[in-house]
Amino acid sequence: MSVLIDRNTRLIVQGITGQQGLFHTRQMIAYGTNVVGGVTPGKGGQWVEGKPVFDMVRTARETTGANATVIYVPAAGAADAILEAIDAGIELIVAITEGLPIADMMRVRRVLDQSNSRLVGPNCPGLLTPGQAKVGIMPGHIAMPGSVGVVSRSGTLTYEAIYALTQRGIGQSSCVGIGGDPINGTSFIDVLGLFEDDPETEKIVLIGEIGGTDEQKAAAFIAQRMTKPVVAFIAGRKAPEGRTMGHAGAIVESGVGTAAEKIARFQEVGVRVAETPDQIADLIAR
Amino acid sequence: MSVLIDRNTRLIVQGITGQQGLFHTRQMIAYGTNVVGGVTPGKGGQWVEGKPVFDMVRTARETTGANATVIYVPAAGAADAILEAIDAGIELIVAITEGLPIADMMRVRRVLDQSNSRLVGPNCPGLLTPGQAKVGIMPGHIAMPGSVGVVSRSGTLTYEAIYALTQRGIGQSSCVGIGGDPINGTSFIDVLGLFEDDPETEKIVLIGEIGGTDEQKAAAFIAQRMTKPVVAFIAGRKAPEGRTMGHAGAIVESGVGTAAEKIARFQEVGVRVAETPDQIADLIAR
Amino acid sequence: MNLHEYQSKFRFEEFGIPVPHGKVAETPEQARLIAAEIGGPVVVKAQVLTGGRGKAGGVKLARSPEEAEQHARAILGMAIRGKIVRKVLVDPAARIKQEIYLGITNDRAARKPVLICSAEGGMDIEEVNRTKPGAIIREHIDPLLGLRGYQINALALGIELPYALWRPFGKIATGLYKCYVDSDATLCEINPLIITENDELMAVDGKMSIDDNALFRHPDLAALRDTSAEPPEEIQAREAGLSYVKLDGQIGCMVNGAGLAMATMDMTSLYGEADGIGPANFLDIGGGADAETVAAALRIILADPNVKVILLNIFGGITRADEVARGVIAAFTEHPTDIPKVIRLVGTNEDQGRALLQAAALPNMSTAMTLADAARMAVAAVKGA
Amino acid sequence: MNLHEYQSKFRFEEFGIPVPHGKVAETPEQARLIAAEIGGPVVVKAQVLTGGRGKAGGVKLARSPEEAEQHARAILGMAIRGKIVRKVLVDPAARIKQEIYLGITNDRAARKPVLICSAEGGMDIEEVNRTKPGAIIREHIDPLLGLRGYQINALALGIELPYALWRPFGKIATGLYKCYVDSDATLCEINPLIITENDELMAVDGKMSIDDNALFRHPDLAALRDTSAEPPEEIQAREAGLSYVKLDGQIGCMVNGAGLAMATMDMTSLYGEADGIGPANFLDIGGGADAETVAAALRIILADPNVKVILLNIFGGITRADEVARGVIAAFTEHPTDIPKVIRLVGTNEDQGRALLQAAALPNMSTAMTLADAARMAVAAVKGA
Repeated sequence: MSVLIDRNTRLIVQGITGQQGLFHTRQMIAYGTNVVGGVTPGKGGQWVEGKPVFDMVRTARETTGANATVIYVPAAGAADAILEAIDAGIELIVAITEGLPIADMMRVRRVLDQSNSRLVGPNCPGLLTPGQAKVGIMPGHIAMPGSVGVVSRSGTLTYEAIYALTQRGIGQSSCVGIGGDPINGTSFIDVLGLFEDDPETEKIVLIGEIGGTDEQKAAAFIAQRMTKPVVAFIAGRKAPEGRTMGHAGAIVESGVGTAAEKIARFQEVGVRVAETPDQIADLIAR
Repeated sequence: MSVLIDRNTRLIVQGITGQQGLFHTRQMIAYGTNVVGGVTPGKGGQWVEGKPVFDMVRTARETTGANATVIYVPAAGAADAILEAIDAGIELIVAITEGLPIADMMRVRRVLDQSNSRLVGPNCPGLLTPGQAKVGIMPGHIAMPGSVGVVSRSGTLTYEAIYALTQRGIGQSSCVGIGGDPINGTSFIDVLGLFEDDPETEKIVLIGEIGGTDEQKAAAFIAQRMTKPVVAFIAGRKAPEGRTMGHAGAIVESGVGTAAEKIARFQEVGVRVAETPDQIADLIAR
Repeated sequence: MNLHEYQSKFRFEEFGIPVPHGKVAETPEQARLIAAEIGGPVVVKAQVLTGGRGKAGGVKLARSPEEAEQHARAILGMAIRGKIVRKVLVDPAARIKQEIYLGITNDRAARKPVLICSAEGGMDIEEVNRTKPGAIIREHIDPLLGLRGYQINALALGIELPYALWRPFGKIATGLYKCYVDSDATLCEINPLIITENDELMAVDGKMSIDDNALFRHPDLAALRDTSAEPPEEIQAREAGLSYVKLDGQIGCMVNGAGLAMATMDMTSLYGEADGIGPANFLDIGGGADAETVAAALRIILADPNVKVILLNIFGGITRADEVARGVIAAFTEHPTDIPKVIRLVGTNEDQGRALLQAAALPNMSTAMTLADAARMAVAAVKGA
Repeated sequence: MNLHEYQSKFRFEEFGIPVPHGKVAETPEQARLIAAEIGGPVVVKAQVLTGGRGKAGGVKLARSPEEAEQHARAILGMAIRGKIVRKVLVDPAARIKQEIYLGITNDRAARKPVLICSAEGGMDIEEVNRTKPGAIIREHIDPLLGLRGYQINALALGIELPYALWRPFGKIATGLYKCYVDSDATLCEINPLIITENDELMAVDGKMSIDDNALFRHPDLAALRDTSAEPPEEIQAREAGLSYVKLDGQIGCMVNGAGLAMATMDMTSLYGEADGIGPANFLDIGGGADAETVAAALRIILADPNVKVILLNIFGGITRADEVARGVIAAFTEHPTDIPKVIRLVGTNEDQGRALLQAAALPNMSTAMTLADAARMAVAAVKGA
């Protein structure tokens, strides 16, 4: 068991012929991920790493029966790539691309909410179910199969946590990077719910950051719904006061989002909060 | 019993202080409709015919508990009025206004499809449940309570049919004018389904026109779902060939929509089709 | 409202669509000067709001300014499907490698705009639809989301467009959709969109229809209306806010509501057919017509010399019967006539309406209670006239 | 990216929002000439990308051109919150009856733009939010549907705007939203939007922030960037595509990923705090950084005289460890230095990366396997330096 992806996931790669897309397609295949094809408009009919390339997600899905896609296209075209995947009815969309304009993501999110697709990201490292499949850019060799679910807003910090767990011999059920953008497809709550329902996941690591209110919502959700223990880490305790977007922004955000506030909320609901990334593994091991 | 409206309907009037809005508010109240208030931006706080006027649908609904609205605002503002009613969560929206730009209605329809509201119209005469309530502009005194459901794309032609039924002593359960615009909120099929499920409706009159494919879809629906007898009338048998919108339009419409075609489809599924409006009542009486 | 080819193409150009840089001539001499300015072969094209222009000889290639003048002389004043040609467009002739069709219209069943594309451009797209439906590619557009890049790719793939042309094709499709939205169009059509011998795309012919209901927010487009080939009664009717179609019969019909007007037409045809009697027109005075509108409608009907009898069929809903009665009285007071009038007035305020008509005591007026009666009386009155 | 007041207001005007017709001066003399041209009282306003301008004396009323010149002389060159004033805006002084606040920003929790309005304009809206939250009206906008008329009515009602001003207010709100969308803004703010003594609305102060991620499609807005008051290392960092914030400590940090960079900052603070040691900067080299980007990052760190130790913390995901190693080697080959370097390199291609670093044998380099070790080693190196 695992969440979101496993060895039965049939993955296509949007942007498969680009530099990043190609590099990570090789890495994903090498890890054992069932990559069934790729999409690059205008390059349909080519073959990459033994996989067929299509011009459109629609045809790729029809031909390969893909149920997941990973997006490596540049920021300017990423929103369109996500919308194309939604339109083609792909169930799981993982967008690695960073730097999407926020206006694009507001529109994408609006469409997503009325669809049957799940988006993970953008600006995320993707998903890893150790020993089964990886979708995205996580370095697979730092993970090992086990029963800890990892969910994170940060990319590289996720690897820290996985690495530390693995070094202590603690395996992971699935690792989910939800991305750090202000508007994304999948929230902490969504993934916590999946882990709660996944019989193979016993404990959960949640890695948050300053800014926004996703961690606070996660704390409320944990109090209400979660039976499995959660260990959290929040990056940015020592961050200098950020440059605000302006006054209206400050009102909307209502001054929330400091590390101290998020840590306090987690502690209030019984979540143990690590002081350093290394401690995450210590707290899980206890 | 009845469909869509009855004596418990709590109606507000959007555009209540306009000439048409005011005239028909009086008519609706005189008929016994439970008008609970009206909306005209900038005129909140006034009273019209003993009913409070609000600046916004949102506040009107909160204050009066309205569950239906009828819209008399001019075409330029009608789409906004419908969207406002959807946004305020009004269950039943009846838009009398004619001449809405088709682009506005495409957007409205898109929003409507994701809402919990039903729109009847635009460019329709509204609804009449004889002896209980009228919403819109139908002349109430031509109708009488009974068991024939009337649904029509045409305004005044609906009155013809009701008038003829009443003159023969045949009463109506509810009369629904769905409007003749190319894109509207409620179709023949929607209303046929409501009549089929309404225990008080025993027979149904359907009045169609040339153009579009709504009647053909209704015929298919009748064949599949309806147990109650339906009598139809189609206006425009002798219409000269319409001026087409252009070639692409002709492809989309695929040459469908002649009176002959619609009549044939109805007859194929056992619907009796009247040759003249007067015959409608004859066929119902049989 | 339909735009001329030249109006459509000039507007397309505002949205970044490449078009030939031609000009409009109203005289043969102007055509010669434009051809000389362009240099090289030109096409002289009748500007007329109807189809079948090519078959009627309204489109001619000219190799010299003199030839352009000759063609313009032949084409100007020509009648194509009853419409007189008053302008020609003189375009530089394009060297065509392939002809594509690209159009946007509303799909009322899908309730969305639809982009239609075909590699079989240049010919009648309805014909293509009949004979090779597979050659037509459709992409429905979410009106809230607009045309997306991947949809353009789908069209380009569908017509097997060379990849090198995807980018310019995408700009044209995007421009056409923006033109469609910004113009409140019901049709924007490029036929043909050509691939030139230099592998460039160009909109060689264009057509636009604008939603009449949206013209209020497009005064610039409303000003483009060409009424020179329209019957004057139709212009009058539109200006008075009436929906009017001229027919061949003798019974001048004035009805409120399109459905009732059609039924009235159907009924007079039904009862009169055997005697060659029928409606002289379709005339819908609309939902909220007041006395002035009704008077305008009567003036238009009375201007038709074929009309032997007038049939007024009003079922009062939003139009109150007393208002209609006042309009009828005002119109007949303005244009007194002995022509037989059959009036049927029911619905809201019908009693007041009938009382007003009775009091006015118009000559040769009879009243009916049902549409069937009214139609029969009108047919009988034509026979008796 | 933030725009100056004058840039924001000039852009607002393009979207039909009435603004005072002022001009920008870079010298006191220019200010005098502009004031003379305007005639009557003017306001001289420091153009600087920070708040607190009024309290710092950066906004002054002048009754004559001479007074305007004097004020400009005082304001130009002034430092406001560390930013030097290089331009003033000279605006005609408005006669104010009421001050309103009107702004649009993104509500990330709601995932929608939100229009914010308050009758308590002219003052700090955050202050209003704290003290009188009820005085703030919010309307969320569906990004696919845009701002609707009834939402504007809701704002006008909420601030009890006189009905006569609803129409012009609606035009301003619509224009502001269009400006927001067309500019890919994250903030468009009018504060105050005034009602003049003649009962007209006017945007007297304005502020815009543009989404940096969307600047690629707005070259006109990108060109408005004013870097005159920015630290040069931040300009360099931005041009190299790096996210960089200068801090007070001694450990120059180069990290991939914002979260890891923050954690690295947190850890060096944690271990160094007791000895007054901490990070010299926040520096995220981003997801796909190549050798060139890494070299640029190192140059920026080395330019900071406070830096005693460099801490590289790279966890290879999309950035491959061998690429990073090449970048590090290239940068230190370009700028050879004896400064202690603590390097932690794990993740994708980590073995190749470490092999390259070993082969390069950089002076004074040590490597760590965990972040904790790396932070401790960096702190120790500062103490030993």
